[in-house]
Amino acid sequence: MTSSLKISANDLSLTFQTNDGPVHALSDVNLDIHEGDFVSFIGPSGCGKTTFLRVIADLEQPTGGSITVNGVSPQEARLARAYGYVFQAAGLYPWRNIGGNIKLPLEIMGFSKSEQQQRVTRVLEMVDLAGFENKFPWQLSGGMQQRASIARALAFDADILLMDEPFGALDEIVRDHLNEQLLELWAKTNKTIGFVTHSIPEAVFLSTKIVVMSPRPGRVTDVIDSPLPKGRPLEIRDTPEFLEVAQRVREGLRAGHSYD
Amino acid sequence: MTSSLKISANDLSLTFQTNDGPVHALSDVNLDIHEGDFVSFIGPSGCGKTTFLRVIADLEQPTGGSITVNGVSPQEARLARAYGYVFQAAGLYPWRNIGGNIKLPLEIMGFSKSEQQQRVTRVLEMVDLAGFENKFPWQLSGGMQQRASIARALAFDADILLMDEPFGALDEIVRDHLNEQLLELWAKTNKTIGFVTHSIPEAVFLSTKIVVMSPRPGRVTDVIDSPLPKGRPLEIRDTPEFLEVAQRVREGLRAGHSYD
Amino acid sequence: MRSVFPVLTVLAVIVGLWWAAVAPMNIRPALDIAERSGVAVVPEGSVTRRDVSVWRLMLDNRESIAIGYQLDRPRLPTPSQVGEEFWKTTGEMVAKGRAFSKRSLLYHSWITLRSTFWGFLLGTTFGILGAVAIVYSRVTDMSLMPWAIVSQTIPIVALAPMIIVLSNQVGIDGRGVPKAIISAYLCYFPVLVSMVKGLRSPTASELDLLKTYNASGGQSFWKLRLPASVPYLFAALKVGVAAALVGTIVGELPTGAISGLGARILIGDQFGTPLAIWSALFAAAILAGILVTLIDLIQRAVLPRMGFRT
Amino acid sequence: ADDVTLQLKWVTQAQFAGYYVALENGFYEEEDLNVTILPGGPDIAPTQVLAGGGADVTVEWMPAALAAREKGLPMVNIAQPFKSSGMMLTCRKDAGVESTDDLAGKTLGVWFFGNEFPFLSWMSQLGLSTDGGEDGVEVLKQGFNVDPILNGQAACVSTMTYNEYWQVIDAGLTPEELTTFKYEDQGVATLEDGLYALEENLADPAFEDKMVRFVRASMRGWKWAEENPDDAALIVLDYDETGAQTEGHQTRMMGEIAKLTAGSNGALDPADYERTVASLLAGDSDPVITSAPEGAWTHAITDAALN
Amino acid sequence: MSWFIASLVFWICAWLLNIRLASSKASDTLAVRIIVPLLFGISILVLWEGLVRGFEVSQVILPAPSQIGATFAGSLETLWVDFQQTVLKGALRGFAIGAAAAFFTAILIDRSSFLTRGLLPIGNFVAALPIVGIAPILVNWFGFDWQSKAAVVVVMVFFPILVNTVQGLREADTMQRDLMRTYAAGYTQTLLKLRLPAAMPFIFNGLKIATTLALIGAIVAEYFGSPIRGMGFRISTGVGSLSIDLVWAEIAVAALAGSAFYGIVAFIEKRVTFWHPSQRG
Ligand SMILES: Nc1ncnc2c1ncn2[C@@H]1O[C@H](COP(=O)(O)OP(=O)(O)OP(=O)(O)O)[C@@H](O)[C@H]1O
Ligand SMILES: Nc1ncnc2c1ncn2[C@@H]1O[C@H](COP(=O)(O)OP(=O)(O)OP(=O)(O)O)[C@@H](O)[C@H]1O
Ligand SMILES: Cc1ncc(C[n+]2csc(CCO)c2C)c(N)n1
Ligand SMILES: [Mg+2]
Ligand SMILES: [Mg+2]
Repeated sequence: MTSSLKISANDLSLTFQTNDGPVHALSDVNLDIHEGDFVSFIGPSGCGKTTFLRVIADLEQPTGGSITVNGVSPQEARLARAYGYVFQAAGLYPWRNIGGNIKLPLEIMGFSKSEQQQRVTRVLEMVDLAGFENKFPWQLSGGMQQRASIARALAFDADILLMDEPFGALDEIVRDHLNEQLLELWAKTNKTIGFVTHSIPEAVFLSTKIVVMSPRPGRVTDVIDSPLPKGRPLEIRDTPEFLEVAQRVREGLRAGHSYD
Repeated sequence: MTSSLKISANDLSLTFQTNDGPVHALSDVNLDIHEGDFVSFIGPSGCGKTTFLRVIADLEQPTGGSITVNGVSPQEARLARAYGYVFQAAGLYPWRNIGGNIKLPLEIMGFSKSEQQQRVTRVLEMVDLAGFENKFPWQLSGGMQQRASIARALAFDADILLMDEPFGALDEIVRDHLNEQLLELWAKTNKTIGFVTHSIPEAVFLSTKIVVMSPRPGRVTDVIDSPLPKGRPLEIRDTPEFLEVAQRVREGLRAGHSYD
Repeated sequence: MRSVFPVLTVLAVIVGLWWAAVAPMNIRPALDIAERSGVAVVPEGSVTRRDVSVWRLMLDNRESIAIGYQLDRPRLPTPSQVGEEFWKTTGEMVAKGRAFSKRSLLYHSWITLRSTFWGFLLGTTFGILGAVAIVYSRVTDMSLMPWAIVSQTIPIVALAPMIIVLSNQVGIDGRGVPKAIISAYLCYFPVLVSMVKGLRSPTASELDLLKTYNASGGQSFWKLRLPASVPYLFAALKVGVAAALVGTIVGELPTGAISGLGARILIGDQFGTPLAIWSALFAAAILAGILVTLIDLIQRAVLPRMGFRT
Repeated sequence: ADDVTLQLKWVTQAQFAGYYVALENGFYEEEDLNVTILPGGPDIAPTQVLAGGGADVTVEWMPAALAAREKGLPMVNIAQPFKSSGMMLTCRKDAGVESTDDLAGKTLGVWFFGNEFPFLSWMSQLGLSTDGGEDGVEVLKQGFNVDPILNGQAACVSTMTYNEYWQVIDAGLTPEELTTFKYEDQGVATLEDGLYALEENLADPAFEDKMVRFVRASMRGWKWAEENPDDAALIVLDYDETGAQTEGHQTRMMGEIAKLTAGSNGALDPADYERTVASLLAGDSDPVITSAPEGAWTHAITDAALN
Repeated sequence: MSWFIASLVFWICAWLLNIRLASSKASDTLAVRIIVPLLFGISILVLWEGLVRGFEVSQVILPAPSQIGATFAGSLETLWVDFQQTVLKGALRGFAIGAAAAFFTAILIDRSSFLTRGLLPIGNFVAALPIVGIAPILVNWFGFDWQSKAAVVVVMVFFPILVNTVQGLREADTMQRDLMRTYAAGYTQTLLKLRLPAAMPFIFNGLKIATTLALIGAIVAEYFGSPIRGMGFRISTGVGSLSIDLVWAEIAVAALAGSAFYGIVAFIEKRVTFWHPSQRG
């Protein structure tokens, strides 16, 4: 953990004003994320995972505390195009083919046509979708769509990748496969990744740091630095180290959970 | 396994005729399910899990082989109201409140008003939803909706409970909790349960029998009788027996899986 | 495709019912004619017959029923009479090389079509611009939307004569412009409603995605909102073009239009030539069919090319 | 050439033959006028078009013009090509109408839109209420055709001698089966089809001069039409854009119209005017106009045009 | 001219006020939701008044709102008679008959997939036709009184409601239907407990479209013959006798009646389809 500080939240709070009164989506969150970290956020529904990611990406304004990204405010970081954001559903535009979808951010950021094409080819290879450039999203399976959406986030050189339950809708086998690919990609690019998930094994398998959150009000209840090595075969999930981390996460979760 | 035969499929096949040619959703499936069994169906997307459950419930007509339920045809069993079916999405009618939704089958089957009320109260308690009778579905969380939908299937005395990925949309913690409740319920009522899932731990945790399926054409590749005892605390999932069964399921799955 | 047979069957049944209905509908004038030509009719006298049911009349005067199928001014013409009249004012005109003579329905359809086109263009333009304003400005949304609904409850026919006079006042003569205005008035609303829906159809996360790219307002309009609204646009255009046609014809009724299908209906009424009304109605129906089909064809060509599944 | 726009009261038909003849035969051109004829229609109010500036001069019936004048629109009669009225009420004998005494309790079809005034004053002179009931008459707003009398919805309908009456005949009813009440015969005739312009426009000498030339050419047209009814009918037919008029119809209509224009050289007969005003003022309860109008006509144009 | 400028100033001020209201914190309250459009409407009226007075537009061409208001207040009796004739007798009865006929036809058609496939395209097509054109024919058939107006309205509202209802009845998704099947529910039970409730949003969509059509149909039909009362009668003859202010008063009645009718249907819709996402927002 000698790498530089990427994201730093200090006593961060966010309260939504709703008709039924205020909702404390985040309260007093303190968290440091370093360059190259793979941070998973896990916690029951409504604990503020999405909200926290959105605050990082300047899609939501905190109501208390402070947060810096790359040493500046989230807004400045967004204007500097620091973020690649992957939403739960692939969120590809149906009227653009896969290539067009990946070009979208590139067009907006004013890359030249030839540069756009180069990058599309490169990232499609990266996510194993070479040859699908001219297909439309609905012609692809859910897993492939999700990979295309990751490719879109990779196409420009955002150095922070934020992923909000990107694999939530996929079945376990496809998910395993994408998890492996994601780790590979992360190893290749050394991006900083923030990753929301509901699945304990997924969180443990992927992350260098697991943030366990709990709702009402949304807060961080545990931050677990994973002792697992960087290179991780799927089989690592049957090792005692893995199970131990998983157990700790599960306990953290159970503690903060309520049923209604 | 001294109990009587509930469902028996012999060389069961089902082929859908589509515009792109025939789809063999099920081919030569042989399976016996006994009274009081808890059978999980697991397998990659498109392997025919849903189709099989639908054939049992007479929602789909097989194109080959034979199947009997309670010794008669699925249609006769359906007309005798043998099934409680729980769909993947809760599928509650939004224009009825929770009580109304649970009363739906009771109204159709001609229960008296007072009997209806009694049963609603009883099943709501069973699934931990007492007090929510007058709420509308959209006012409840996903987990609560799913429980209401289970309550609906329990309200009349169907002796076969068919559940198609009932917990697919829920987070792991809620899922664990519902799994425990489902086991309790099963123990109390001794119903025969058919249960589709994508999650290996879930399948292993719940079932007395795990049916592993594989696609193109949909067929049963493995039937695993679980050695686990009937009473199962959550912790059982960390025992070697559990992991062993899980490993066998995983291998069965991996063998039948393809990626595109 | 699989509904071709049912549709044809239903059409055949409708034509059959229509043909059968001619007898009771026309029995009274038929008996009047028979009586005048000296045939014995039970009961006698057109006024006494008014109290007798048509079924009774048909039973008692079976041999005169046939006359009802050949009336010059039928209350209900037979399908073949309408077809004949339609052919006389279209196909036969073309054959004579007078397709665009004033007696040809093609000419009148063309007049109506022209106003419909301008009304449609005006209406969709306003509808789309209005929708953009409503989607992008909250004040416009709050102040305009309720009035858009109220506007559709105003009987436009009432305004038609005044629209003519007012456009005269500002120096526009001719009936074309007022007709197009009325047509646009009926056309803009469905377009507006549908486009508001369409422009608002992008999900919050689709919009957020662009925000993370720091996209400008214009970029998010052209790259997201507009393409996302295209399927809604086509749905709107189909309703809109039908509404524009209704508008033109309604506009031709009370504005004393002298040409166009609406005028034909009106004149047919004034001169007591029901066949002219019926054939104009058929021409209007065919025109509506062509217009809607045309948009449907464009939609079928455009949407898949844009990646939408239809 | 000076532009003149003429608004007709109704669709292109022989009723307006004079104007079309003048246009076709170049009489307007000879007067250095460039005339546009706007056909009317069921919902075109010539008065309103005049008020809106859509026309310089309009063909209108005097009751409507006087009523408009009372509403504050200063219309002035500048010429009166029609001497007599063609209005009548056509009734079926088999519905029990033989004389005006039989009208009570019957249903009558009447034209509105400014054309109802002669009827209303006639009824009030007969002492018949128009609100229905035993001793009143039930009034229908007649549409644009004579169907109500044909299918028995009304005992009588309004007709013009030159148009709708013949539609009734064409539909198969014979004159013997019908009772007709001509407004002329009933003594309630009002002036029809005069030319009207706005007072303020007439104050302008240039406009006045234009009108003089217009009226002169129009009257030439009318006289030509009276002498050549068949040719006039064909000219009208040429200008009919609806394509719905037929030669037989128009020739017959021209013949009837000629009877109505025959007595007029274009100048308004003040006696006719007085009779019209008296008739309109006559209603006891609800007269069409409340006081005798001032300055509703002028001889200035016809004097200049015809001498 | 100063009238016009003053009204323009008023209009701009109202607009600025609306901008403030719409972006204020209270912008979601019911009061603001009513005030903003109301203010907008009033400012249009003021602009109209200013325009008419400023440019001295003749009252036989465009009367000022104030004058229309005065005429309205002065002719309440006439307006009431016309309202009864056109709205209560013609439009509402036609609407009720047409809606009921369409509804039951839809249920009949729905039982046979052959009929559905045969009639639905035709229904869709007819719904797009300029049906007002048949008004003269129906006046000829059904006489001059309200019956012919109601008949026009019946035909006009029939197809939109039919098409929407048939589509709505198909709306219940497979899962919801399968559920009924597992209960071995009969046709009527499925219809009453599943398909009709699921169809309600569609049915109301059709009803809402039909409300505006009903009024237009009843009024247009009066152009082709009517007794001497009714809104269409008054409007069509009012222009001829230059009672433009009365015409506008009738237009105001039509707009009020139409909006009220629409509002009532929308209100019932809200109560019946309270569960639908579009109503929950
Ligand atoms: N725009 C908003 N307005 C009001 N409340 C909101 C808003 N967005 C989120 N919330 C509330 O804030 C809390 C945290 O929401 P958030 O979406 O961050 O949860 P989450 O952890 O992502 O949950 P999930 O796992 O269901 O996605 C929830 O109670 C939610 O209802
Ligand atoms: N009604 C249908 N018509 C045609 N093909 C169908 C139909 N229903 C299912 N299929 C096909 O049959 C196969 C089996 O489908 P089924 O829904 O049973 O799979 P599944 O195992 O439930 O998958 P999943 O996990 O995605 O729910 C698939 O290839 C599917 O596309
Ligand atoms: C709605 C309607 N209003 C008035 C007339 C009367 N009208 C004006 S000019 C003219 C002469 C031509 O027939 C007639 C009859 C009508 N026919 N229809
Ligand atoms: Mg979330
Ligand atoms: Mg399935």
